[in-house]
Amino acid sequence: MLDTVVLFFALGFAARLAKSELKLPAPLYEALSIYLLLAIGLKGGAELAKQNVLTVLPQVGAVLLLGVFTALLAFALLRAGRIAHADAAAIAGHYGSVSVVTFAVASNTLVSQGIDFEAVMPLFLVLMEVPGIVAGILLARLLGPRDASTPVAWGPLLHEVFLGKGLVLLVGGLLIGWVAGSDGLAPMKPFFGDLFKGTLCLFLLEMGLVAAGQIGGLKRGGLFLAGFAIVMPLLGAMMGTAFALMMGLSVGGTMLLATLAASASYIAAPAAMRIAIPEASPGLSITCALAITFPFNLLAGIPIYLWMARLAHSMAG
Amino acid sequence: MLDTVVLFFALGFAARLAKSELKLPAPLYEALSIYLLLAIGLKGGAELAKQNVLTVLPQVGAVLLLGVFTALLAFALLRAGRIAHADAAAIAGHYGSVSVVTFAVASNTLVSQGIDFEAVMPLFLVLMEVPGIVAGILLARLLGPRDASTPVAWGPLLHEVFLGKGLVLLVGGLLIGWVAGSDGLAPMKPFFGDLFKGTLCLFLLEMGLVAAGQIGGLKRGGLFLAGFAIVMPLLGAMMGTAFALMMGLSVGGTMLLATLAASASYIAAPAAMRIAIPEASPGLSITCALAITFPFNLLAGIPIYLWMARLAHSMAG
Amino acid sequence: MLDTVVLFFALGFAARLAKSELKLPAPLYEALSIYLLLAIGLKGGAELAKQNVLTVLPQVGAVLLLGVFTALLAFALLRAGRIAHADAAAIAGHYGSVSVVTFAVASNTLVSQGIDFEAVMPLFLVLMEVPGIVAGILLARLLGPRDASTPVAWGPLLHEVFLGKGLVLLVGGLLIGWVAGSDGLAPMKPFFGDLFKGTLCLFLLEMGLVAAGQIGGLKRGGLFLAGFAIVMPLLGAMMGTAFALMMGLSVGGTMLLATLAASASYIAAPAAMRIAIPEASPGLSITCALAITFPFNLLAGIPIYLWMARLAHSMAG
Amino acid sequence: MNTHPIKLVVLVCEAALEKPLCADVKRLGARGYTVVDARGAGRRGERDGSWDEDRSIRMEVLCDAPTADAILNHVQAAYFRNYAMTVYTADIGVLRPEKFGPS
Amino acid sequence: MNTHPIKLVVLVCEAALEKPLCADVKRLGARGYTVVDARGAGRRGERDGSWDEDRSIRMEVLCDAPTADAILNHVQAAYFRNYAMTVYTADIGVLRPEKFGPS
Amino acid sequence: MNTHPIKLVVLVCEAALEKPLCADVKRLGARGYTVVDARGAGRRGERDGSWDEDRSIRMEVLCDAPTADAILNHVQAAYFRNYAMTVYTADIGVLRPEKFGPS
Ligand SMILES: Nc1ncnc2c1ncn2[C@@H]1O[C@H](COP(=O)(O)O)[C@@H](O)[C@H]1O
Ligand SMILES: Nc1ncnc2c1ncn2[C@@H]1O[C@H](COP(=O)(O)O)[C@@H](O)[C@H]1O
Ligand SMILES: Nc1ncnc2c1ncn2[C@@H]1O[C@H](COP(=O)(O)O)[C@@H](O)[C@H]1O
Ligand code: NA
Ligand code: NA
Ligand code: NA
Repeated sequence: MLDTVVLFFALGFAARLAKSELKLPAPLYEALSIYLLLAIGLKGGAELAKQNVLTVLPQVGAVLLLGVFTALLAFALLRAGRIAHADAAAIAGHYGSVSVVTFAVASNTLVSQGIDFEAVMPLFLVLMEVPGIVAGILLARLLGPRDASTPVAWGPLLHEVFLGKGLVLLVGGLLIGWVAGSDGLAPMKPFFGDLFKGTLCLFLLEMGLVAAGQIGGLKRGGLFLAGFAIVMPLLGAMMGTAFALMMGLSVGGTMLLATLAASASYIAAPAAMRIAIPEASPGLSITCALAITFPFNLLAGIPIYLWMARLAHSMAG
Repeated sequence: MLDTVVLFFALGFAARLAKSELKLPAPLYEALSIYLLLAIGLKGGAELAKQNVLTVLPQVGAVLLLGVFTALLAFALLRAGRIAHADAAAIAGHYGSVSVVTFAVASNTLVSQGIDFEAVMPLFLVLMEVPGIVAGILLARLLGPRDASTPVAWGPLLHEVFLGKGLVLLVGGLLIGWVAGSDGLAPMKPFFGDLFKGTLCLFLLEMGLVAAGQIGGLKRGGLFLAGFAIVMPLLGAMMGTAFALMMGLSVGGTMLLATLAASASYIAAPAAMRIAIPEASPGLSITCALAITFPFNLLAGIPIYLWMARLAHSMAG
Repeated sequence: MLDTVVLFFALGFAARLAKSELKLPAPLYEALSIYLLLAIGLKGGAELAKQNVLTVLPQVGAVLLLGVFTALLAFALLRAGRIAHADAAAIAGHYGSVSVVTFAVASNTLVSQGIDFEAVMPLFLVLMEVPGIVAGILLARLLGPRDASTPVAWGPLLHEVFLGKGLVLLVGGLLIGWVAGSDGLAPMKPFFGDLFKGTLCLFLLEMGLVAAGQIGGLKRGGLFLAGFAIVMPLLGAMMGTAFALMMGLSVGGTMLLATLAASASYIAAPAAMRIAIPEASPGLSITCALAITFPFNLLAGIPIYLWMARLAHSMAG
Repeated sequence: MNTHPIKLVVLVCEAALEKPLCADVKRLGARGYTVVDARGAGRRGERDGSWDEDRSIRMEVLCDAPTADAILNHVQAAYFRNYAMTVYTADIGVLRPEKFGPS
Repeated sequence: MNTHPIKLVVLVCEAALEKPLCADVKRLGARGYTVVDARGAGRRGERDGSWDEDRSIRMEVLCDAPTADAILNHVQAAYFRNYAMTVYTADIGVLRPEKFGPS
Repeated sequence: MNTHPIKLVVLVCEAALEKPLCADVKRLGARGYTVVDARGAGRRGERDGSWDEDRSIRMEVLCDAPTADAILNHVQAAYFRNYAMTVYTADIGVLRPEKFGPS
């Protein structure tokens, strides 16, 4: 059964399609995203504090690699479909990175179904934000048409990627949660814990409004891109599942890693890509990531990836 | 005794009269109203889910009629007082519709006094948003001075009315609450439930600031309008009480229907009226609805309507 | 040990120093400060309601005096350091007034350490907002270079000071809390009570961003001002401790009064000073108050003042 | 660098008119517009933007002279009588004049 | 469509000056003004609008030339020395010039 | 009151360009800039400002003619091809012209 939070996405989507006046004020959107990023980081950090972090060090490399691989896979598919080089690289960057809200909905699903997962998952979320984006930029700049007039200014770019709102809040939250531990965070639990789901609802309402507003991009993008935005998450999830098995994750952890690999970023990636690959049409990436892949993951993907994780674990023995 | 929430209205009112700098940022006002509309819808929907909705179908017609009747009554009173045709129609539209926050305060009063009311009341709130507005527009356009140059563009108008922020969030919330039920909403209760009263306080603070800012309009409006803004809610409440008795509502439900009939809209109606009856002075409607009727209902009306409902039930019963 | 809330300040500070993109939208900053001021007022008011307020009347005069004294002390120090007259007066006004958030963190520290304090403390917070500011203005205007062209317009100025956002919300909250009492506020507790610490965290995050942004002012201010911004709170705290002993406050109350005297305003004072002493450079005051004294108080001051209070009480008997 | 002369039309009015105005200027031939939130005061009193009904917008339209004329004519006929509104025009210079020409 | 020449005065300054400036321009004869929130940088450093003391506003006043002069004179005397402020004027065209004439 | 003629350059573009543009105009000689949040529509479709990627800004730069030229040249070369952007210039008058002169 669908989680209630998804209904808010549907409400926003429907309202926008019906051309309703409904609009969340821009500062509210910003406030909600700041809250969600911090809250996810804090919760993850407090969980991590209970663990011996050293044991996960070997997994870190695998997770970083997974981000790069999904970006490469996306790029290969898109070029095979004759998408222009710059556009393919930009879209690949979005799919190489991850969607924080998709992660939130997926872990929420696990919690409400009583399925455990590794405390380290939010750290993986953070780790997977960046490598896919960097891979996308490299694909654009190294393999792209030689265009001497626009060398990449890596300085500002890496700054944008590593010091953007998303990563700073996630990492900051992680560190604070890790230092403070569950006890230190207890007084903030009514705020950062209890309100999480309700805030997620409001954010999904806004995402529905935005996603439906991007539907128009589908015409420009064409059937191939629409197909890509559904096939890619499925392939990404398979890759994520395979990695999870190798890393020895539980069923819940496997499903979450698959979801991360299947999801496409729309907080960190668009801002970075706009500056790094300006010749790519931002509409295409956003339409794929937000208008198709995001709702697909919410509605169909998450249950599929759970089923996938169970299947893989039963097969793997 | 007065409910605490009303004190926040008084604070805002006093601060503005004293020309304080205090001002809520506009996006906060929007965020609070989005929250309140959604929360009321969700709560109502979850209550409805426990019911057989079919049994209320006959009541729906009565409630829609009540909206139209209060608009007609207001219009008749205003024209009797020589208020210009367009102004009378616009004000009638405001009084034919309902005030969501007045409803929230009234139901809050019932809850804190331990008085039950029908689960279907939030649905009635939603139903009563629109008919009064439409009646106001029709009064302006059909009975008004023949002015061939401004035919009503019903398309955009109905769009404005039905797809405005207010109705979309109320109806959307109602549907989500109805689909999800109390169980599905449980994880959002800390957000949409527990925070309701505090958010209402902040909103009432802002309403106090805005209402006091409209006091200046009283001079332009004159004594007749000021009197209207107090008499009309009382008459509306009587009409609402009568309808409630016919519909077989409980004491709590009767009081709420009376409150709905007594209240005047300042979320949905002003926006719609500004487009539909541009020749009406918006200041007049807002001054009546917000600077007089709204505080009157908060301070005096709600207790009166409860007393009225009890009286009517004891007489009827 | 440091309270967790301080880590959020550190995160904001570090993010800004690293030139991160992170920025809280301005309306969110306003919303958070409105919430904090109201919540502190409400809580204080509800505590006061349990008391016989008349017994504190004699203390009121002492507290008002303390504000004036800290302003005079600051002014004397600054003039001794050859800071320009207007700048010295403006900075003195900031230090004569108080920092609401420092108070919040300090009382939070007491609560988590299980140390009681007088219910009347929030009233003292309110009382200490104004006199230091007025003293600063008088110092600028009465002792300043005779400059006939700019007489003080006391009307708008006192309006600004007494009817500014800060005081209206604190006093309004205090009154509402006092009228409603703990019982009347109970339904708002999930909002104004339980969320307090989380909201404080977000506010401190923003304060960290702002404070780090003012670091540049240190260069202009020079070493003397930097030293002042650390010595002044220590001297203020001693003065506050002495006053507290004379007033017969408990250890907790003593520490809070010391903190108030040690803290510098950055909500009420900057706005008032900008209008009242325009020839003072606003950057200097803000750099001292926000970039040095505020973090100093959070990190080192609060524990010191608690130790000071204990020492004083053990010495006093 | 050579800029080409073109008209700037600025409309300051109640926020309720944003949607109709956007449609109007496009219909009358403008190829775009820019809107910012505003507050202010004028003949119809103070509009301090503190709540929905009190907000104003400031819209800028770059267009050729005939389109500017058409916009002025239209808003004068449609909105001047009943709405808080201020309109002015200025002569400015643009690169790429075809971007703002008749559509 | 015939527009009438009139002055536009634009003042960009610290948000703290909003209230005094509104009173000033009215007193000096302007019939209205329009304000938007702004951020920026200038001689007095960066003002990025992230908190109360760092916010700027951009105010527009349409008025006749003598009023424009009076406003320029006043703000120069009252604010230039101590506040972050930038002022410029432009010649623009309006309909209904009486709306902006001496009050 | 005598004002001195100077150039006003207005740039309306995607919010993503705010930081680079601020750096650009300073580098090219401008002594300041003023930015407001905006929404709008143009050749590249509607940008309604409802979320991060959809926001626009409107930047004003007061500067002398050579600096204005340099800014126009630079943004044309650097941004016109790939970004939503509209630029125009106007002749306006300022007090204290040295405040906007070459830095
Ligand atoms: N003289 C003026 N200068 C600048 N803006 C004005 C002026 N008069 C009116 N406005 C703006 O236009 C809006 C509507 O004007 P009005 O129709 O005169 O009430 C006001 O709310 C102001 O924002
Ligand atoms: N050359 C300029 N072009 C555009 N805006 C400017 C310029 N100089 C200053 N400003 C604006 O005016 C404000 C105050 O300027 P200032 O007094 O130079 O610090 C700045 O914060 C900017 O918003
Ligand atoms: N004709 C116009 N008048 C006013 N603003 C415009 C115009 N065309 C474009 N704009 C603004 O410039 C932005 C970028 O334009 P464009 O590159 O044409 O999409 C738009 O989002 C509008 O805010
Ligand atoms: Na991915
Ligand atoms: Na009604
Ligand atoms: Na102090």
